[in-house]
Amino acid sequence: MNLLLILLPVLPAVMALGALSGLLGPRGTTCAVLVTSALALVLAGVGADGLHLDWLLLGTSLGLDATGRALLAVAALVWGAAAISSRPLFAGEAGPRYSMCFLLTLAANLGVLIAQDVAAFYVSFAVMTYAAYGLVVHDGTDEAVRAGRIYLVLSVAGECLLLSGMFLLAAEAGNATAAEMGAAYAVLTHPELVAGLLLAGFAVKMGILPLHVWLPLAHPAAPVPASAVLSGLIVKGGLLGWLRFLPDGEPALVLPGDVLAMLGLAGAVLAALIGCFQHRAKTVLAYSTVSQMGLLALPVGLLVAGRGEAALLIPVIALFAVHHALAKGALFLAMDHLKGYRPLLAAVTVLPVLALVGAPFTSGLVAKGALKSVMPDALATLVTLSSVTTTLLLLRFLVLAWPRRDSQTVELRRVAVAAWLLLIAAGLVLPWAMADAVHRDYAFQPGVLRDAVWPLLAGMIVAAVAARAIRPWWRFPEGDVVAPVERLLIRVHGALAHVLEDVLRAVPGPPQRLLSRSILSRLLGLREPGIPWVGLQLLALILLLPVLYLLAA
Amino acid sequence: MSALYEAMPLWVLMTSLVTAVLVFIAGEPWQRLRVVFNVTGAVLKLVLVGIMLRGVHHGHEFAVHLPLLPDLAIVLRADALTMLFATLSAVLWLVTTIYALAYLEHAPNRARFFGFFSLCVTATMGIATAGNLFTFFIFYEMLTLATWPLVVHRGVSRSMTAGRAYLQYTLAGGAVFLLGVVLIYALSGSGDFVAGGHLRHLADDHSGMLILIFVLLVAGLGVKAALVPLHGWLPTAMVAPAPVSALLHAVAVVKAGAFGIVRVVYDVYGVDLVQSLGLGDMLAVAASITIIYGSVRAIQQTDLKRRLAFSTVSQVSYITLGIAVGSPLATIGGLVHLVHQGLMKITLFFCAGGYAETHGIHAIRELDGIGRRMPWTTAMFTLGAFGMIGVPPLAGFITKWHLGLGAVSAGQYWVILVLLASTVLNAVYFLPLLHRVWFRASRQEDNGVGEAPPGLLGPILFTGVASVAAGLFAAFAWSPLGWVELIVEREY
Amino acid sequence: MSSIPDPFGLAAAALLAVGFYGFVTHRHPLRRLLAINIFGNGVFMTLILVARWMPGGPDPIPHAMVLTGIVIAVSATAFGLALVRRSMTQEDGDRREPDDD
Amino acid sequence: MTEHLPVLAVFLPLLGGVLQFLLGSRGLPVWPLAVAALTVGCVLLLVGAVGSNGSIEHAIGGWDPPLGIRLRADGLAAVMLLLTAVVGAAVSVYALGPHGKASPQATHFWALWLLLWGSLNALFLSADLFNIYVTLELVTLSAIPLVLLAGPGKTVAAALRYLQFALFGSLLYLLGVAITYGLAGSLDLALVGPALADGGLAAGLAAGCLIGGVLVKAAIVPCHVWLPPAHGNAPAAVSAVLSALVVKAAVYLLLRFWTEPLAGLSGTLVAQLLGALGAAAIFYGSIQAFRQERLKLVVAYSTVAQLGYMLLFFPLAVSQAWDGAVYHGLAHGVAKASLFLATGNVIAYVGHDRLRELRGLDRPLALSVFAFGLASVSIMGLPPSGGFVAKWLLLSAAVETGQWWWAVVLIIGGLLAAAYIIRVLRYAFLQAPGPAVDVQGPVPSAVMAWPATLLGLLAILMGFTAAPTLALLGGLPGATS
Repeated sequence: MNLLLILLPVLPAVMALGALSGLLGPRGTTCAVLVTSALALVLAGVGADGLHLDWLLLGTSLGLDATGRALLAVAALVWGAAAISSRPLFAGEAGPRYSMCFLLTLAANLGVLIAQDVAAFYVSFAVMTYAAYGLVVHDGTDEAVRAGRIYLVLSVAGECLLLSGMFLLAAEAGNATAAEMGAAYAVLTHPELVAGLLLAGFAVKMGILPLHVWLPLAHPAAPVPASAVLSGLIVKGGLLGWLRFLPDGEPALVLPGDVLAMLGLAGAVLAALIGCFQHRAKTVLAYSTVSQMGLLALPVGLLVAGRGEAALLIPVIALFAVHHALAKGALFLAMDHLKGYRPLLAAVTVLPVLALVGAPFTSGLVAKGALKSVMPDALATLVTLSSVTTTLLLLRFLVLAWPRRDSQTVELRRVAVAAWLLLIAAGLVLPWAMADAVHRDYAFQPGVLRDAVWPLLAGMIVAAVAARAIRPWWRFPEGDVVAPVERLLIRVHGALAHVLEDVLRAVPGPPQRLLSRSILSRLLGLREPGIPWVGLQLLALILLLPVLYLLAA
Repeated sequence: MSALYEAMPLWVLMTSLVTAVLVFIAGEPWQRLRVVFNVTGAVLKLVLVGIMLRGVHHGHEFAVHLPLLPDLAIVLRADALTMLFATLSAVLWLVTTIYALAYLEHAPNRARFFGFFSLCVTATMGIATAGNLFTFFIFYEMLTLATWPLVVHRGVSRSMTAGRAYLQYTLAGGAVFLLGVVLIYALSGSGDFVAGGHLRHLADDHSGMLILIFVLLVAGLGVKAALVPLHGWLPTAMVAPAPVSALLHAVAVVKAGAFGIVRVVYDVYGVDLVQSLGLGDMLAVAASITIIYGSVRAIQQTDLKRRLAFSTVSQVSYITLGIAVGSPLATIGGLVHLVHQGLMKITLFFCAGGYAETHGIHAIRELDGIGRRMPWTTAMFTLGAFGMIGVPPLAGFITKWHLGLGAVSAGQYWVILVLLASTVLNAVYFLPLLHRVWFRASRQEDNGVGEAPPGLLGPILFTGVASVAAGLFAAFAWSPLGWVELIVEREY
Repeated sequence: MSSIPDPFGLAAAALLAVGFYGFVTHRHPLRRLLAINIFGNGVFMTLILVARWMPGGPDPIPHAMVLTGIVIAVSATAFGLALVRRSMTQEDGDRREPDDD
Repeated sequence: MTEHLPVLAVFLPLLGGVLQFLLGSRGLPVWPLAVAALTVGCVLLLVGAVGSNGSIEHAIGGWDPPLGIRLRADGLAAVMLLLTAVVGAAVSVYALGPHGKASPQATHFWALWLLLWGSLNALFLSADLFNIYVTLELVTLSAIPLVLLAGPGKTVAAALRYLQFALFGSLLYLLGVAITYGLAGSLDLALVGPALADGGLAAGLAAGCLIGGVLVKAAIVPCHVWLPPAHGNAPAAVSAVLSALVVKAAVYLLLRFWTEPLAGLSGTLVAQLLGALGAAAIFYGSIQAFRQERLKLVVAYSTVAQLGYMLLFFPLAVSQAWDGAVYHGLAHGVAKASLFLATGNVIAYVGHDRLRELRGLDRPLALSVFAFGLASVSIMGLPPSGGFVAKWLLLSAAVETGQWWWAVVLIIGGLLAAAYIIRVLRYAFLQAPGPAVDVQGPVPSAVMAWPATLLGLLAILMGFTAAPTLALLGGLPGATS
């Protein structure tokens, strides 16, 4: 059974090669993903002991902790649904390429879930990052290419942060596994530096506040199924990184933890507000992801800062992640089905929306409730308040995504719809099933129910008022601060490139010939001496010799 | 039998030397026969190297002495470090031979090409097995001479210019190196490679002289190792046919320089002495400048092979950097890059050759959308490029990982910045290229030509997969990393 | 040896000087050949001088050497003269018509 | 038997040559080849004897010096004889190509060549100053007619200039001999030393004349002006012999005098001056070689440069320098002969040697270009080759004696050599349909191609045979170790 763990990343990775060569057609690719998903589901259900492979990489540890198991189940569902939706894309002209990137991203994503040591995790994480690029730019539009570029720039920056953090970590603690992290940090000279680097590095993937700018560009640019996995699962890679490679309650890490918590909270609110002023449904969803990840960063920050017990916090974090992955995956996949005028399907779409808002009886209720239960009251109130902005944001989404009567009807693929519905159903059920009894009970306490309802209503009222007050609706650029920063960087790069070119011109590269022509030609101008000259020299020489002999004597 | 066994390094040299001679004798008309000689020689060498590898693994050290002058001998020796380089050369020789056979299928002057090609490998093997500085120098210069005909093989004026630049640099470097070697022999009476060095007793009285000699030696070797500012020949030499570039950049010339620096630092001076004379820092700074400079220049290039060439300038200095930092982990990183860079760069050059040969593509902008027509070649190219960036689980990552850890454990945190800068710069010049090959629409009309012919594709796949395997199975005892750990264990 | 300059020695020195000067300054091969001969005579005179100076009366060995030297000089000069003639006819030939010898 | 070997080594070829004159074109080419083979055999036996027993001396006809002629074969003489035999054998085989058919010209070639060989052997075996004078003249007088064999025209002026300088040099040398005799009352190399050591100004003058005369003969800068036209215009086989052996014989004398008759004089300053002349020769010759437009002139100027290396012995003056200088002489002899023979093949094939028009030669003349390449390695002093071993020894000596400037000269000299050699070789690789042709000759036969190749290979092999050769040489005379 344990050996099956390794199949999780290996199977899709090998299939990726088949996809590239065209041996594995669209059907084959879909099947490959589904088989992998089934395997993942089985493993998530049964669980697996740790597996240590000495010969792989730098000595690899694989394993499934509780968080990993939960997310593995979710990943299986979302990837499966996305694969079914992707079927037309697998078949397109660029199908082999898309299939390869899809399968590789899957492999790496599963790898992230099961990797327990620094090196193996980083491997999966990096492959996931680069393979996902292929999903982001798949459409090949200018917009997608720009989004991809910004994604890459931030990813590479993130890699650098991670790499330096991991150097510092592994140099003193070796290629430690997640279980040994506590002990590992105890021996570090600069634990706060390592923690800061790792937090920041993974924060790029999570879209935590100042590093989120790539996300509202990249997620919408990708094809719909790819957006679903990007927003639903790939971002969770950062979360797992945090959980695995940062210790809980290390005294030196109070500051980084607090900073993370505050950034998370700020992101949760700000991203939602900015998202309200977007004009594309997928962008709104992307901002929602930024916002929700901010909410998720909050408990992680508390965990790192030692302001909560790990035993309490970690299940809650996992629960929230599961809830968000399913809901967000379903919402992105909905974009395919809302293209024509289909009110029924649109109505179904409201279900995950409600879940994200945390409406009563949804998965959001138990997830958010659990979140609040482990926090200080002040923070819990703030989280409740953030539900207002979330409501606003998702209302904006519904407004943008709601099908219009005049829209062209696109033929539905029944199997894709079925998969989507299955995903929504799972989103409704699974978090409840995974939650502890404590959290389930907590969700039904009157106070909690009240706290779930009033932000919803408040949001609706605010939205109604704002819709009348603000006309025309403001437009906020996608990726908010990225545009000016990008312009600035382009200008700086232009200037730097000039300077660089000037410098390189001033310091000419190494010469192609070591002897310069002028010296050569001067030397080559030598004429053979004439006889009188030779004779004179000879005479001088013969007379000089006795003199030299005498001098030396 | 045991004398024969003991003389293994000599036989390993002979396999390619004899091949060279036979190829020259067979000449242009005997195509088939030549191919048979070539492949047989390469396979035979591989087998012999395999046998040696086993012996060295069990702790045996092969040594052959050929006295030349009363106090001077040609010594061929095989220790663990030797085998690292020798195995790389032997494997890549076979692969490159197969590639070259396909690449030059209709080209003129093939006998000349393969003859010098084999000579080149002989010299490389000599460098690997050299047991003292004198022997090393002999093969070092022989390599220069054997490679020149390959660089100018095309015979057009561009390759002639490249050949001139190559010779001017390498011969001048060789001369400086020779001066250093002579000074070493004069100072200590011996230039033997002894683990841990043998000059320590001179450190008190002759430290100035030792520094001077070190500078001379490293300057001489740095020409081939393409240390800035001695790298000028390398980018121009890429006009040579693809197999030559591959060999030049991955195995023979560039590596010979780097390997020489390793020998000088470890087996002539010894790490302690190098560090105590302050030479390690000097070398590390030189390597770092090279790493950054090479990458920056690579960004500016518009020709694929030229960009790869500058990438080599940058990457090879990882080896030097690892050696210069000096901690065991950094050493592992540097040494293992000897193999890793070889595998990755040869893949990249093979691919570049594949593009050029199949679709006539030389400039980077012509690469648009090539991934759809040549998916396998491009996949391997992608692997090579990611490996260069240091993306796990490819070979380059293993290198960078150990270099980084080594730098931290030596307390030289600035090296991490260099590594990161290099990562970013590598990403800057490789990632747009990868975007181009996979995601842009092709500019060329589809002429029905697709993937490279099998003779080219086979070697590409082999080296590409090898560079993945070297990273993925790094912890395996017989992996490059495993072997390098053995070396470092024995050296320290 | 006497402190008064030996006239024989002076003559030898003069011959050497004239010969050397001639060899260096003249361009015509015949003149140069003559100059070499003059220089040679200076050398032979020096040898005879040496023979005279040797303790125990004139030494026969230098005389033998001079004889040998003269034989060689004569044969070499003859060869040289032949060459000069050849080169001069060749120059004439060049001036008049292509040489087909 | 052994004690007669020196006599045989001298008189076999001498008599063979004279007989060839008498026979005319009869017996060609069997007779001269037989003589050559016998000579080689004799020399090999002699060298073997010297190697096992040390020096061999023999007074011809039992007449002792000063009136008799004494032959002496010591280590230095032995290696020079060996070089002569090796190059002589190769040249004799090669000459079967251009001079193999019976004709007056061939008669002259073989006769003169055997005379030259005999004279060279005599020169190396001579043990007194006057005999050396005679043999030196014999060498000159048999060498110059050989130059003329290339045919009328360009060679006459070259030969004339050669003759003038050679005569002048000999006379200068004879003047030195005269003064030496005046001081020492003897001409035996081994005996005149002490007298010269006490000789004051006169001894200095004697040394000046001896050295000056030999410098002219050895074509050391600035007295090199006769060499390039002569070596550059002679027939290939002759050029090979002239460059490899004849000028080498003069430098040999310089080494010989320095270590025997002049050993007692305090020569440190003179040594530096000679070294400076050597350096000047290296630089000047190399640069001139670089600017030549004719292949043969490149090779000829290369000789001017390479002879300079041997002069570096004088300032270094330690055992390693001695080994290095002599070994350089040997390596250069072999390599240069190979170069000239290969060049001869080129000229035989295309009818000219204008460098720029010699493109793409490597297809038709693969073996000759290969030989040229091999020999070049030695000329450039790159390993593995005899030239490299010599350079290594000289460099070691320079470093050992702390005279680093000579090390710099050696290093730069090697680079300059590479510059002019590569300039030639690159034409072989230039993409071209083939060389421009004046008179298309046949592709050189094996008889012409292989001697060049074998000599080239030998030049490389000499990189590995230094130990036995230097053992035969026997170290620096008078050195303690």
